[in-house]
Amino acid sequence: MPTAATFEIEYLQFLDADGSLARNDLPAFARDTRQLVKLYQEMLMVRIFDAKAIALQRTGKLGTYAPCLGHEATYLAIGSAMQEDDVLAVSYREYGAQFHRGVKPRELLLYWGGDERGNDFSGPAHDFAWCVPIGTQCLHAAGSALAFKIRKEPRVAVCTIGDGGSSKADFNSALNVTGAMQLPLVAVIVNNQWAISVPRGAQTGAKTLAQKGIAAGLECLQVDGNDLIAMRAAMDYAIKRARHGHGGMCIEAVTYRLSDHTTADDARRYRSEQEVKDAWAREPLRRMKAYLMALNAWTEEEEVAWKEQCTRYVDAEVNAYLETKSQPVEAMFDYTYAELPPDLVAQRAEAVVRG
Amino acid sequence: MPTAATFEIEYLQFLDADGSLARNDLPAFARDTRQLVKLYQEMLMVRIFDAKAIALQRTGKLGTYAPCLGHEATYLAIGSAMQEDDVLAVSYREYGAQFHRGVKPRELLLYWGGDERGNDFSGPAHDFAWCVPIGTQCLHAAGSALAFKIRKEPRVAVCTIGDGGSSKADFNSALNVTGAMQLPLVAVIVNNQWAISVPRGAQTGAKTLAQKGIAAGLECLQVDGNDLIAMRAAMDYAIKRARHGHGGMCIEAVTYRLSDHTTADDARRYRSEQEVKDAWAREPLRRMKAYLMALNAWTEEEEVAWKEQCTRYVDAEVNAYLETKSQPVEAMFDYTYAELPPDLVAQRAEAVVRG
Amino acid sequence: MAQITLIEAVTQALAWEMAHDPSVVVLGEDVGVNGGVFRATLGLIDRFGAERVIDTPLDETTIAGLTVGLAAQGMKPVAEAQFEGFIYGMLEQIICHAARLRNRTRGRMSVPAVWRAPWGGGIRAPEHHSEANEAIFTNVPGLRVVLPSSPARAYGLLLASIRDPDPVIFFEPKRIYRQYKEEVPDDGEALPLDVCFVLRDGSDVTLVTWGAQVKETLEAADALAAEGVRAEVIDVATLKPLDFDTIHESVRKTGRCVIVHEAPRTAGFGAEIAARLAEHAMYDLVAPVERVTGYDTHIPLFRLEMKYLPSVERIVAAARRTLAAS
Amino acid sequence: MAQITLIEAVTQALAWEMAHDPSVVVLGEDVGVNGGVFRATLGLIDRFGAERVIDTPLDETTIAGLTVGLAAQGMKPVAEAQFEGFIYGMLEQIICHAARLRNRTRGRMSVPAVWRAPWGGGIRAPEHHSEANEAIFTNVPGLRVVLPSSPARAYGLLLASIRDPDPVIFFEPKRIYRQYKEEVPDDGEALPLDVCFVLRDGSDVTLVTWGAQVKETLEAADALAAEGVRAEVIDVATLKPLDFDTIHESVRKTGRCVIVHEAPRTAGFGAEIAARLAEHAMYDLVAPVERVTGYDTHIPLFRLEMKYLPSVERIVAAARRTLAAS
Ligand SMILES: Cc1ncc(C[n+]2csc(CCOP(=O)(O)OP(=O)(O)O)c2C)c(N)n1
Ligand SMILES: Cc1ncc(C[n+]2csc(CCOP(=O)(O)OP(=O)(O)O)c2C)c(N)n1
Ligand SMILES: [Mg+2]
Ligand SMILES: [Mg+2]
Repeated sequence: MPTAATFEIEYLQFLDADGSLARNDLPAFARDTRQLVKLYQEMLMVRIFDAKAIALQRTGKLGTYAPCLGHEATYLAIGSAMQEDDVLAVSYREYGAQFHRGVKPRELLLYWGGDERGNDFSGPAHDFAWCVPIGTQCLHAAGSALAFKIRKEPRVAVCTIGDGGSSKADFNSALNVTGAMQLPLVAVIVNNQWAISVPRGAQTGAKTLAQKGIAAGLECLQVDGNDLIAMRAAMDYAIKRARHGHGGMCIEAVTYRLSDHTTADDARRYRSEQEVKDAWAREPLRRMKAYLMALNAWTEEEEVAWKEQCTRYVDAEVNAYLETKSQPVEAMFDYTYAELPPDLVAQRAEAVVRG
Repeated sequence: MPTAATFEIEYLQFLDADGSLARNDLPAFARDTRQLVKLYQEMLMVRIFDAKAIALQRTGKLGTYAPCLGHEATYLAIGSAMQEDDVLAVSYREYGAQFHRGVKPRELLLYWGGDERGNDFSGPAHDFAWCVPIGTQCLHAAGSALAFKIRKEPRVAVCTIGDGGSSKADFNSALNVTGAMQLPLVAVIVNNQWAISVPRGAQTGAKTLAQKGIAAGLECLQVDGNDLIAMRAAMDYAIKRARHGHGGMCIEAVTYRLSDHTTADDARRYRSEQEVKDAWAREPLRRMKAYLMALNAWTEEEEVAWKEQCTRYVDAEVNAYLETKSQPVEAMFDYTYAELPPDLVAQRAEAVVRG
Repeated sequence: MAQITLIEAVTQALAWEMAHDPSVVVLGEDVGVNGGVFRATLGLIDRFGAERVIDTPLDETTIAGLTVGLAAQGMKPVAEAQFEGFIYGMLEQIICHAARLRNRTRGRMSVPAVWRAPWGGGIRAPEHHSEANEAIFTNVPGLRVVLPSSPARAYGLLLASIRDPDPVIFFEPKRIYRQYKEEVPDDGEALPLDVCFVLRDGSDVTLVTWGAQVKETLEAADALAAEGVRAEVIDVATLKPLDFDTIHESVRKTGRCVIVHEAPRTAGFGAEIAARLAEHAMYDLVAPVERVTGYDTHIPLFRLEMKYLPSVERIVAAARRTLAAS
Repeated sequence: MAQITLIEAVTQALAWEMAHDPSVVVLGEDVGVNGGVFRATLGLIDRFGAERVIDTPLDETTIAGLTVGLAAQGMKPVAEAQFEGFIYGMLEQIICHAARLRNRTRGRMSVPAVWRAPWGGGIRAPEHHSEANEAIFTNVPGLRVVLPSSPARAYGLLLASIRDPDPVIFFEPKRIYRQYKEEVPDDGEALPLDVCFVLRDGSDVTLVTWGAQVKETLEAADALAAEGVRAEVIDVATLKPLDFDTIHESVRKTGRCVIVHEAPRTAGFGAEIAARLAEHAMYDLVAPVERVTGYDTHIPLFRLEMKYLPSVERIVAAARRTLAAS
C-alpha cells in the first residue's frame, strides 16, 4: 500500500540514572558547570520546601498540598529555559519552575493555605496562576501564544500537564490549535506515571505520550524528565523553534511521582512499595549530584551548607506566611468585578456588618 | 538519538477516479459483481433522494437540509459493512449508511421537516439518531462499545465525524478511550475538505486526519472515500478486527462535499468553482459506473430504468412525509420524562387547552 | 444615516470597536470569509485581516480557552458560539476561568472578553439551534449577561460589553435579527450595562421581558391598550448584574407584574425577578406575579415550536389575570 | 443493623443495586482500586470487578459521553464527577443528550443514568472543590436533580435515582459526608423522587433548604424554638422536578418562608421556590419571603469560606425578620 505519512518519536537522555553521561554531545549550557550547580541548588531548595510544606499540612497549618517530589529536574528545566516575558501556564505543582521565575514560597503557601493573595505573586505578572481544573491551562497558553502571534511579539507560551491530564479534552484541543495556527507554544507532558490512583497505562493506549502531538501535526519528543540536562536541552530547542516562528512542540517528560498525589491521598492504597523504591533509583537530584561531584564541581560540605541555607530561607518564608492575616470579609466581593455592581453593594455591606 | 516509537499511515485505493483498478488484489466481496451493482444502485438512490430533498426545501416543504452529494461511497461502505446488531452513531448526513440499515426516506424527511418522529425510525432501534452537536456522537459510540465489551457481545460500534468535527474535543476523547480500553469502535473521519466555510487546512496542522488515531494508540488508515471498494475493504477489515477483540481503528475517508454545507449555506462565498469542478472528476458514482460497465455488469438502459424506479420510490416517500400530520401539542411534553412528573401536569393541561 | 437591522447593528458595533481598539479580535467558526452563518461578522475580515478575524478549528472548548488566554494577555477577544446550543463546550472555561480569573489573582489578571451567540427559537431551525439557555449563566458570579432586543440596544450594549473589563455573555435574539430596521448612528456611543430599559410607560401592569419576546410583549401591551389597560413594558436587556430597581419602581406603581421569557419556566431567569418581588415588593403587589414562559420541556422541533414560545395571547391572558385578581 | 454515615450510605446503595441489577456499572476517575477520593466506591471493585467499576481516563467529557452511550444501550451507569467543580466538561453531553435522547427519539432511546458528585463547600478544600452549582441543572428539562442530606435519604434516593428511567444529577453534600451516623437498613427500599421531606413540624415560619445547609437550618430551628418560635423545616431533597405542594402547604400554615441555600443568591434554585410563592402563595404570605444564601461572589478559598456560607445566625435573623414583618 502507498504510505500517506510516517512519524518518529525520539528519546532524549544525557545523564543516566547514576549520573554518567549517556552520550557525549553535551549541549553548550551544560558545559558551564556553574550553571548546572546553580540549577542543582535550586532543585535542592525545592525539595526542602516541599518537605516543609507537607510538615505544615500535617500539623494543620496548611490546607491540602500537592508535592512535587521527583519532578524537580523537569520543572527547573522549564523555568530556566524560559525568558521572563514568556508566559507559563502550570497545573498545580510546578514549584521549581515558578520559584525560578520569581514566585515566593510564602505566596505558594498562601494559596494552599486558603488565601487568594497567593496568586497575586512576585513572578511575572503575565504568568497564569495555579490551575485546578485539569488541562484547561493549556488553552490559556495557546491563547497567550495567539496573542503574541497577533502582536508579533517574539514570546513563547509554555504549559505543563500531567499524564492523566493528557487525556483531558482541553489538552488535545490546545495541541490541535497550536498546530493549526502555528502558535509559539511548548506543551510539556509531565508523565509521572500516575494520575492520583490511575496508572499511565489506563489513560491511553498510546505507546508514548509524546505522540499525542502527532495528531496535531507537531514535532514531538520524549525526554528523560529526571535528567535536568536532557530536559533543559529539549526546552531550549523547543522554545527557540517556537520563538522563531517554527511552531509548537509536544514534549513528554518521563518522571515519577515519588510522593502521594496530595496530602489528602494515600498512595499505598494503589501502588506497590517496590515500584516507588525502584523509582528512587532514577530520581533527578541523586544523578545530578553524582555528576557534579565526579566533575569536582560540588562537595558534600557544600551540600550540607546549602541545605542549611535553604532551611533558613524556607523557615523565614513559612513564618511570613503564618504571620499573614486573613483578608477582611469584603475581600470576597472586591475582585468579582472590576467595579462592584450596584446589585452587589447591599450584599457586601451586609457581609461587612456581620464581619 | 534513540527512537521511542515510529508510525506509518497507509493509503488505500482500489478504483481510481476513472474507474480503473489501481491494484489487483481485489478483496473477495468486490469479486462478487452483483453485490457491487447493488451498492451502486443504492448510491444512485441516495443521490436521487438528496436532490429531491433539496427541491423540497427550496419550495418551502422542508426545513434546512444537509445534503450528502459526493459522500455516497463512504456512507454505503459503512452501512453495508456493518451487521444489524452493530451500532451506528452518525452526525447528520450519512443517509446512505442509514437507508442501507433500514431507515426510511420519509423518516429522514420528517426529521429535517421539524418533527421528532423522524428519529423513531425503522432502522435498528439501537442506532443513534442524527446528532447535531458536532462530535458528541463519537462518545456515544464509545459508550456503546464499552457496553458490548462489558456484556461480552461480539458487536461493534461505528461513528462518523467530519474533517471539522475531528477537531472537536469529544472526537479525540472518543479515540483516546477506545485505545485505553481496547473498545470495539471504528471511527470514520469523513474528510470532505470543508467544515462549512473552513477548509481542512485550517482545522489542524496534521498531514493526514487518520493520524489523529496515533495519539490514542489506534491503528490508522487513510482511504479514498470516493472509492466504494477501498472504503468497504477498510470497513470490513476494521470491523472484523474490532469484533474479534483487537481494538478500535481510525479511518480517514478522503472525499469532497460537492454541495453546499446545508440549504442554508452558499458555498460560492468561500470556495472556488474550479475546485468543485475538479472534485466532480473524482466523485464516487462515475467511477463505479465506469468500472461496472467495463465489466459488462451494468448498462445505460439499466441505469435509466433504475433511476426511474428510484424516482418513483422517493416520490412515494415524499408524499408519505407530506401527508404526515403534525403531532398534537401535548407531544412536546410526553417524552420529556418516562412519566410526566406531577410538577408538569398543569403545564401540559394548559398547553392542550390552548391547542 | 442608514436604517439597520439588529444583526447589522452587531456588525457595526464590532467594526467600530475594531477600528478604534487594535486589541479587539473576533474569533469563532466561520466568522472569517463566510462572515458568520448569520453574517454578523460580514466584511470584517476584509477590513481587519485574518489575524484579527480568526476562523478557529471546530471546537468550542478551543474557542473558549483561546479567548481566556487572549484576554488574560491584554487582548479583547469577541468569541462567537455559532448557536447558543453549542455553547456548552465553552462552559468550563467560562465558569472556571473567565468568571474567576480576576478573583483568583486578586485583580492581577482579568478576562475582558465577550462571548456572542445567536439565541432563541422561532426561525424553523434544526435541533439545538433554538435554545434559550441564559439561566445557566445568571447564577455564575463574575459574569455579565446581556440580551439586546433592538438594533440600537444591540449596538450600544455590544460596544459596552467589549469595553467592559469583565467577561460578558452577549446573546442575540436571532428571531428578530432582521425583524425591523431603525436608525443607529455609528458614533461609538455605548449604553450602560446595568440598567433595564423602560420601553413603554404604563400604570396598570408591568410586563417584564427580554430578547425576542419583547416583540410579543409590546404587541400584548397594544392589545391591552385597546382594552384600556396601560401596560408598562420593561426590556431587562442586562440580566446580570440585574437592575432590579427599575422593575421594582414600576411594580410600585402598577402593583402587578407579568414576566415573559422563552426559556423553560422552572429556574429560568424569570424566577429571580419573581423572587426579588417576593422579597422586596410584597406590599406593593396587588396580584400574584405571573410568569409566561416556555414550558418545562425541550423546545420542540419547528413544527411545534410556535406552540412552545410565549404568544401575545398568553401574555395578554396573564396580564388580565393580574387585573382580575385585585 | 449498623449505624452508617452519609457517604457509607452512598456506598451501600451502590453495592445493593449492583448486586441486584447486573446492568449497573460505576465509572469515573479513581473509583476503582482507590474507591474514590472520598471512598464512596470503596470495595466495589473487589466485589464487582473492574469491568463494572471502571476507572476512566482523566476527562469529564469522556465520562459523560460514555455514560450516555452505555445508558442508551441498556446499561445503568452511575458516573462520578470527582467534585462538582469538575462537572462542566460533562454539560454538553448531559444537556444535549442525556436530557434529550428520550424526547429526540420519541421514547425509542433513553438515558437511565446517574451523575454523582460531591457537592458544596466547608471542608477547607482547594479551589474548585467547593462549588454549589445545582442551579445550572434545574433549568434543563428532562433532568432530575437530587440532593440528599442524611444517610437514610442518601441511601433511598440514590437507589431511586439509579432505578429511575431518566437521567439524574445526584449531588452529595460533602461537608456532612461523615457528620453523623444513623441506622440505614440495607433493604433496597427506595425513597420517592418527587416529594420534599418535612423534617420538623412548625406553625410559625417555614424554613426551606437542601444539602449541607439542612444542618444549620435545623440548628436555627432549635434556636428559634428556644425563643418560642415553631419553625417548620423542609428538606427539598428532590429539586427537580419540584414538589412545590409540600412547601406551599407549609406556607399556607405558617405564612412565612425563609429559603436557605449555599449557592450564590441570584438565580440560585431558591429563586424558583420564591417565584412559585410569589405566583401561588401571595395570599398566604404574611411577610416577605427571605433568602439566606451564598453571596453573588465565588465561594472564597478556605480562610474565608465559612463567612460565605449561610450560618445559623443568618437563618435565625431572617426568620425573625419574617416574624417582625407581620
Ligand atoms: C477537570 C478536573 N477533573 C478532575 C480533577 C481532580 N484531580 C486533581 S489532580 C488529578 C489527577 C491528575 O493527574 P495528572 O494529570 O497525571 O497530574 P499529576 O497530579 O500526576 O501531576 C485529578 C483527577 C481536576 N482537578 N480537574
Ligand atoms: C458543537 C457544534 N458546534 C458548531 C456546530 C455548527 N456546525 C454544524 S455543521 C458544522 C461544520 C461541520 O463540518 P465537518 O465536521 O467537516 O462536517 P461536514 O458538515 O463537512 O460533513 C458546524 C460548525 C454544531 N453543529 N455543533
Ligand atoms: Mg501524573
Ligand atoms: Mg467537512
